[in-house]
Amino acid sequence: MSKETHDIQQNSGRSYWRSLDDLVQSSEFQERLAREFPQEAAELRDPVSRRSFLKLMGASMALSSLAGCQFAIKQPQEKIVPYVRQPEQVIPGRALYFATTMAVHGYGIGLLAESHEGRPTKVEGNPDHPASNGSSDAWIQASILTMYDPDRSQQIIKDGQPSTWAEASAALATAAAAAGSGIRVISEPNTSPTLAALVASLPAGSTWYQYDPLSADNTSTGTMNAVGSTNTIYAFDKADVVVALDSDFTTTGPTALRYARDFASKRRAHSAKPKMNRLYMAEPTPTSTGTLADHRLAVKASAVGSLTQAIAAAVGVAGVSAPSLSESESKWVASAVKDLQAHTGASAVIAGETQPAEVHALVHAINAALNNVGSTVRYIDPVGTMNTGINSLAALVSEINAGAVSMLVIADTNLVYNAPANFNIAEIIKKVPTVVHFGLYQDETSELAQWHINAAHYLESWGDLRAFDGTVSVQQPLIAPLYDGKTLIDVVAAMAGNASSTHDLVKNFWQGVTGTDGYAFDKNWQIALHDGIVPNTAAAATTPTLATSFKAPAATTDGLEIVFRADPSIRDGSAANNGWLQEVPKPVTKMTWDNTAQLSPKTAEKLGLKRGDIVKLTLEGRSVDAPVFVVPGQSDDTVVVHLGYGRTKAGRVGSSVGFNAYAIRPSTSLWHGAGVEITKVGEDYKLASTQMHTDLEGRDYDIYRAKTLDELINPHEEKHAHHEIISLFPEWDYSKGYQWGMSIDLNVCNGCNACVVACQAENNIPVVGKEQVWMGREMHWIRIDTYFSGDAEHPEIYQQPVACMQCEHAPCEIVCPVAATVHDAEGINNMVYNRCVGTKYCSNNCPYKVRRFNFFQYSDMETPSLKLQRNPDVTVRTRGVMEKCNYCQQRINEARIDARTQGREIKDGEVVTACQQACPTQAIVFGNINDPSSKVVQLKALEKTSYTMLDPLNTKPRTSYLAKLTNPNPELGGTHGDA
Amino acid sequence: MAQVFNRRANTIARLSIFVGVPVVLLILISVWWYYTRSDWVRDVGPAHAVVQPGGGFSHQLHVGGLKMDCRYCHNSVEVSSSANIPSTETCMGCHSQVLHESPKLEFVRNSYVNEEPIQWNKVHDLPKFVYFNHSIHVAKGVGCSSCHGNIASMPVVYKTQALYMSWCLDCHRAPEQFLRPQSEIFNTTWTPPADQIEQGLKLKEEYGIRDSLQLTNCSICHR
Amino acid sequence: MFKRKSEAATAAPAAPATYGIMAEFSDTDEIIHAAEKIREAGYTKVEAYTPIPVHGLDEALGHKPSRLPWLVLAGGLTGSSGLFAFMTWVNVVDYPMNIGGRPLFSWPAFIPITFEGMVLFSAFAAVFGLIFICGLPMPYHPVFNAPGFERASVDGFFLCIEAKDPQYNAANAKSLLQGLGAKAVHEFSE
Amino acid sequence: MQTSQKINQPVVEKLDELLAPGQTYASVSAKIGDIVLYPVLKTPWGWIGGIAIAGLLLMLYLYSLATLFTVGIGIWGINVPVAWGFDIINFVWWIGIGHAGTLISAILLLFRQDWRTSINRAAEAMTIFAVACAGIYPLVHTGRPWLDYWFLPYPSTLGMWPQFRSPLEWDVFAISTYATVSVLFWFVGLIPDLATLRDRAQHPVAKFFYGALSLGWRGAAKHWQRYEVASLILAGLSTPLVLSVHSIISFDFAVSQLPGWHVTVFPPYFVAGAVYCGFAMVILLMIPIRKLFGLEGLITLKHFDVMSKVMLASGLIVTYGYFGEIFYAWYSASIYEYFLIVNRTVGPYAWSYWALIIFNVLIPQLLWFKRFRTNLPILLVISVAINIGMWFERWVIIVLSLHRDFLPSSWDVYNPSFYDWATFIGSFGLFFVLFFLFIRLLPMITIFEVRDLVHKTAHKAHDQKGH
Repeated sequence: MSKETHDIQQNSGRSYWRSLDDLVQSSEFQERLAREFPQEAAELRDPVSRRSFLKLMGASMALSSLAGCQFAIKQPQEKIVPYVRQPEQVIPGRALYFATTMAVHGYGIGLLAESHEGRPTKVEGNPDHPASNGSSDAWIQASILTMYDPDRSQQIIKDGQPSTWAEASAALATAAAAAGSGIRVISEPNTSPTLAALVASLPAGSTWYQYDPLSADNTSTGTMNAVGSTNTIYAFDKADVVVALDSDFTTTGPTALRYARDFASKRRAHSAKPKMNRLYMAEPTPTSTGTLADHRLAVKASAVGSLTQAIAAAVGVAGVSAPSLSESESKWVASAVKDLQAHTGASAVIAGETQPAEVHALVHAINAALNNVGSTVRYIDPVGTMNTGINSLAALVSEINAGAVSMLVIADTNLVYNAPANFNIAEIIKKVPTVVHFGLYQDETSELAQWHINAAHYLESWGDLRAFDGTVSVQQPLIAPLYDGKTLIDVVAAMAGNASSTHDLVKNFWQGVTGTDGYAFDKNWQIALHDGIVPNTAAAATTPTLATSFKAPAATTDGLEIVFRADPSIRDGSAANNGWLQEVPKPVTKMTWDNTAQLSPKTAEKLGLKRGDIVKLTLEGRSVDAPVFVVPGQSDDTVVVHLGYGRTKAGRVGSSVGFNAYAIRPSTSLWHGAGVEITKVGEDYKLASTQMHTDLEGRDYDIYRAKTLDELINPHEEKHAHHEIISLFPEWDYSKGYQWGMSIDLNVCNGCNACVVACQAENNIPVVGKEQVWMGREMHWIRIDTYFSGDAEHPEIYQQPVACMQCEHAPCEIVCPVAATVHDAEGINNMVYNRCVGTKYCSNNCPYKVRRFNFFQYSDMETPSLKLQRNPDVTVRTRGVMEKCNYCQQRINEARIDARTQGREIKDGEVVTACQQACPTQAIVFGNINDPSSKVVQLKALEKTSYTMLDPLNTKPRTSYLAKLTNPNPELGGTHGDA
Repeated sequence: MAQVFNRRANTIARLSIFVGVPVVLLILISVWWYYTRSDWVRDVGPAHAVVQPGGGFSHQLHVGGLKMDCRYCHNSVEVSSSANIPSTETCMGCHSQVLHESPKLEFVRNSYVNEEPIQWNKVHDLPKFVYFNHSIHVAKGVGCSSCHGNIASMPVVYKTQALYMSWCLDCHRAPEQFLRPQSEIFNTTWTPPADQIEQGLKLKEEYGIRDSLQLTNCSICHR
Repeated sequence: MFKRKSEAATAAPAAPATYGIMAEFSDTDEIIHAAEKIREAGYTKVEAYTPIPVHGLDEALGHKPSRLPWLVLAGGLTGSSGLFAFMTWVNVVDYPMNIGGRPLFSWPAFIPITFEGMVLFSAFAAVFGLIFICGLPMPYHPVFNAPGFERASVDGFFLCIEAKDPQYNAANAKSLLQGLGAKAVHEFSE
Repeated sequence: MQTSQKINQPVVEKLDELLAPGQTYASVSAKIGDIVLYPVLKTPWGWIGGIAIAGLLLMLYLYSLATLFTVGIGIWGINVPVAWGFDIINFVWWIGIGHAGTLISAILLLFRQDWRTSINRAAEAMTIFAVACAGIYPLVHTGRPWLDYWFLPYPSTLGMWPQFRSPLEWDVFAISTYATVSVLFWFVGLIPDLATLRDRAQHPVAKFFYGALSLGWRGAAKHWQRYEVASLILAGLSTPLVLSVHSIISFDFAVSQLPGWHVTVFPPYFVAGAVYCGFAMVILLMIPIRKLFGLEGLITLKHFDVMSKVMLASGLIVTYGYFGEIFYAWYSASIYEYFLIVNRTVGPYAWSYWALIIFNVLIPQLLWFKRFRTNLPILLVISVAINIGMWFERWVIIVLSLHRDFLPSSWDVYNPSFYDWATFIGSFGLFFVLFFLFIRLLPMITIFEVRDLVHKTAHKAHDQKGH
């Protein structure tokens, strides 16, 4: 038996990881991982069938021995496997943090990765990086799981046979030499300067295409037409009035984290004289940003053009005539314009990448007219390639058809799956003599390639990327590639006959750029690695000149309109095999494990459809079957479908989940188009939505408090007179020591799910699968509750993060018969897994229903690579125990122990919970409520807005909320769009 | 009428009820008691010494004989939860000179050359849901020998404590019984002074150790 | 009383000595009446065996009331006070914990278990006390030798004058019993 | 002499007698004793068929429990928020059924109700078996049943104790005490009858078996006197015990703070409900047994009449409870309490609430009329209805309160799975296997008390006739 196999069997838990360094480099271990392969797709998602009857028997025995050696006669002898040579920074038992960079649509997001004895377990935003400001989102948080995904491609394949990098690189070089000018590389967008330089070194005539099914082509084209080749950057922290035209700017695109942070900074009304920005939003279907809007107008996607045109005309953009609008639309436009003009220089108009180029062009003109340019809108030299969408793919296709392509390298982009349906791309690719596929997975596209080269995950790679503002940051690996994966830089270098390592290539490139070397360079290099950014690399500002004439956007289409959108969780589908993203409930719909055909209540009624019906969607002769989901607040005559599902070769988790919307997505209407036919073909589709009921049932005051800014400034008398609730028992003394508490600002929460997945990564929360979610057994410790208030056509949409409230009068504790959940001296409601017998009584008695129960052995105790991801500071729960949020107890303990060994107090902000750390809008604040100077105390002191949930129950929660505030335009009245 | 039973039946009946039942219960209880508390089941004591790879490594020689400081090998004991098991490199630090040809050290040299880590046998093995932190204990006056015994006297290391939760609680409830001055932490032969409780209370004050209501919280050791 | 029986049971004598004389009556009134008369006649070692509890019979035979209730009371007090004290010790002394912000000594929560303890221990005292006081189990007993005694558990009402009685005399006893209307009278041995 | 003759000749026939005329000490002893004593080969087919079916159900029970242990609690339909489902519903239901037995044997003994005599033995047996079925549920409903012993206060090396503030911990003590005391009480009652069997048995094995169990009882006057004291004391203990047990079970809900659980009237209302369905179950068992073993002479219409009256009374208390809940909902002015009633009456599970009203409130009103109380087929139907109704009561309390509590976001539904049903139906297997064994091996009617009844009846008749 190999040492590694031996380790994996002999050692579990923390002692096992010590052997990691050796494990990951050993070929035997990789074979072991490779052997993890074929299994029934459904099985991984269904823990019941995942293990056989007998194995389960074994599992329960094993677990019982975990639970204090109940069954085992004696403890088994365990091994300790220390390093052979211990890296000097590594201290076993202590985490290290390294700066690195992740690509989002090709742009760099600076991250800090947490590493335990050489294995990364979690990523956080890098506070010094302009694109992240220390925040992250669900996509970034989940990327760690992708790295450990056992279904990742684990070897180089030539014509279906395993091969080696030596052979591959040689073959690449010769093929490239042979192909000469016929070389074409198509990759997902990529801003790596090193890569660009390498591609340039390929034989003359060879071209590098970039394709992203979610590309912001419209934006760049529109910008090009209006102001020339430049990138636009908004400064929402300077904007008092924001008009978003179908733009979900706080959650989509490489700028989302930054924009969310800036936007939120203008929305906090904590001061004595509270001020707030005002957001006008026009969009076809509710998005995260839409839920923050003060005036949300649900319009067909094709109607946004006219709205833009109307605004443009109103603010006096030359040569633009006002189109005819519906009454509600013109009302919305009128007041928006008035507001904008009242805040010239302090307002911003932004259009979504899904809107046609004309709209973007007009938006530039509008911002200019409102002279926001220079204040809230900045222009910089272009970063990355302008053309990364349908046009570049079309160009490649025509080249192939013309027979100009003799060698095609398809890198990180799954063309066969995500190219427009009318391209029939598979056939086209087959025309190319030599096709090389490079990617993390063997996917739909890799089947067409002679060569498949398994990619290294970004946490395994050297590289460099530029942020949205041009800032360069270096990508440094946290771990040697688990499966000997390569980087795109390696591949291109090999084609250029350059055999040096990625690290050298990147380093040499920058030596060339800086023109320094030796100590001078190494010093800066080390600093860049440590800080995660290369100083002074931001793109220079430009002052472009505005075009003089503008094309009017296409008019609103009639009839049913289909709208294609990136899935809020798995986006373009490249991460379809990521269980965390599959299971995180999508904002607003709370759907998991599926995409749906979304209809507004009125339209659904008109079409005689209801939630769970199965419909056939037909567009341009192509059709797919989709389950119906009715979404309040969506525009009528609109059917919204999300891309990214219906993968056929994603892996055990992601294959055959949902339907493939790409299959009906034509290049002519990439984001929305008319002429879709919808016919009912079935019903009662199992939709695993985590929230069945979205009406507050008149419990607003106890659960979700919302007021307008005006009500906050001059409050009319409170209709709920707050009476003090007394307790028959004397109160426990919490006046001494650390007393932890949390405040969640509902006013800036857009329900983006960053906290949910961050918590999952931090606390080893298992994925349970669609069936279990459908049964109501999801495991997330923090969830985002969504409520709709007002009428179904134009509802207000509330997002409320809910985790354990750490009640001082915890109802769960008194009912536990074995004292498995009790209070500690710092006011945290401990959940002691190893004491829990599993009566579930605590959950029944929890008014917030934040407790989660392991109905089966949900945590995968078998797959080695998944065990590598686990946080060693948090117990991996076994079958039959209750679990819940504990304010990241492990982080508190670490901070306390450090502080006490150093003989000091914990500083405010020293303990940051995972959800708080991830939150892009900093809605979550955590700290010691006994420290009057702490931020959380100041927030809890805002008695006008601060409240605790269900306080009539006198549970005395430690988590409090800041009421949702809206800043409606008095002209429009009401508190929500169109009212 | 004929008797159903003979005279002896009375005695048998009474014995079985008034003697038999209690005796059986007593036996069952004492079996359980032995099972959960015996040194055998918890591998405590010299009889259960855990032999290490190569068979030869002796703490008695290294600590007792050579007077090496614990921290030379267990070098993260003051800064981390884990005291650290030395890497092969650490061994070779001396043994590249000392006994560098001894056959007994073959396995160490092999490990060093072949990059094959040595698999030591765990002696003190806490369940995975217990998060013991060496640094805080060492910093707050709990010496090595309080839990690990007099390592310096052990050719082959064995457990001197069964590591029951209740045993941990004994100290977390009244640390003063075990606290020692910082100078004595790594002294493997330290024995409590006559006035330990008095001294201990002083040290408890000095170290700023929290009261038992805090130290016995579940979250101190379990997460 | 118990002691004597156990001797009778354990130490088996060489030759079967006479145990006593057994008379059968047909109903409760007769046997009560007979019992009174025999007591008047000065017999002390007399016992009745009946298929149903006969009220007034034990007074007639001069049996003293039982001490069982005191035993039960003792049991009940032990159970309740013991458990209450134990719960208090666990929560206040041995491992004080903050359970839902309730005080350590939240006595109202201890009442149900205290009560159940009281009932359990009383019941044990009652049942095992009964068995003990009655000198059971005693599967062998000389009276089973008496002819027709199997009806003692069906419809026979038996009265037995034991040979240990100082003024025991088979002939007198027999005539006396027959005079009292016994259906059948037999002397029987141990 | 006189009286004895009077006894042996038939006494005057009276309506609704507790005993058919012409019974003597010997006849009743023979009648009841022979059911147990006659040869194995003469066992009635009804009995064999019955225990065979019950045995099959028991197999189903064991199968579903085995799956539960190996695969996990997830095989049931429970979820969050409805973390208790069939497990606790059936636990409370079975416990409730048990209560009638103790009530009949203890409370009616204290009240000196003669009519208890011919039914109390079977009712007590039913109690014990029902408590067994009930007691298994809380043990297997935990996520890690192999650690259930942590409920017990024993000195462990962990230094941990149970948490005595938890109603579940109270349950542990209440149910174990209840089971123990019921068994002791039952055994004490059996001793004189075992002696009767010992003396009537022909087969040596039977003689030995019953002889050993009867501890050598010989009906000595002194023993009888102690015996009656002990029975009175045990009755005195069992009476508050039986009340406390269901009160404590109601605390599982009343002590929590869920709307629909946090109700102060629960203790009395649970006890009444328990008696209600307990008596229904007794009737359910007695009607066929009486037929099967020809016990019409000992279990007369009078018995059913009286039991029906008790059912009617307890049924009215339960009904009062239902209206009480509606009243509090209105009077509390709490939106949560108010919503609870709305949800019960028109919510997704309204059908179960109305089923409860029909089975538990409407149908039993027939019992006002003597002609229904004494018409066994109809009485049988009513009893079944009441048992179903009381099952629905627990369903309504547990599922309807849990599935929609405070936060609308966590509202969900509960669908019992195959294993929920298998475990429930299987538990009947356990119950009836035990019950069939009981009626074959032990006297299902208290022989000595019936003898006593014969004696009393005779004397009553005598007094009425004579002088």
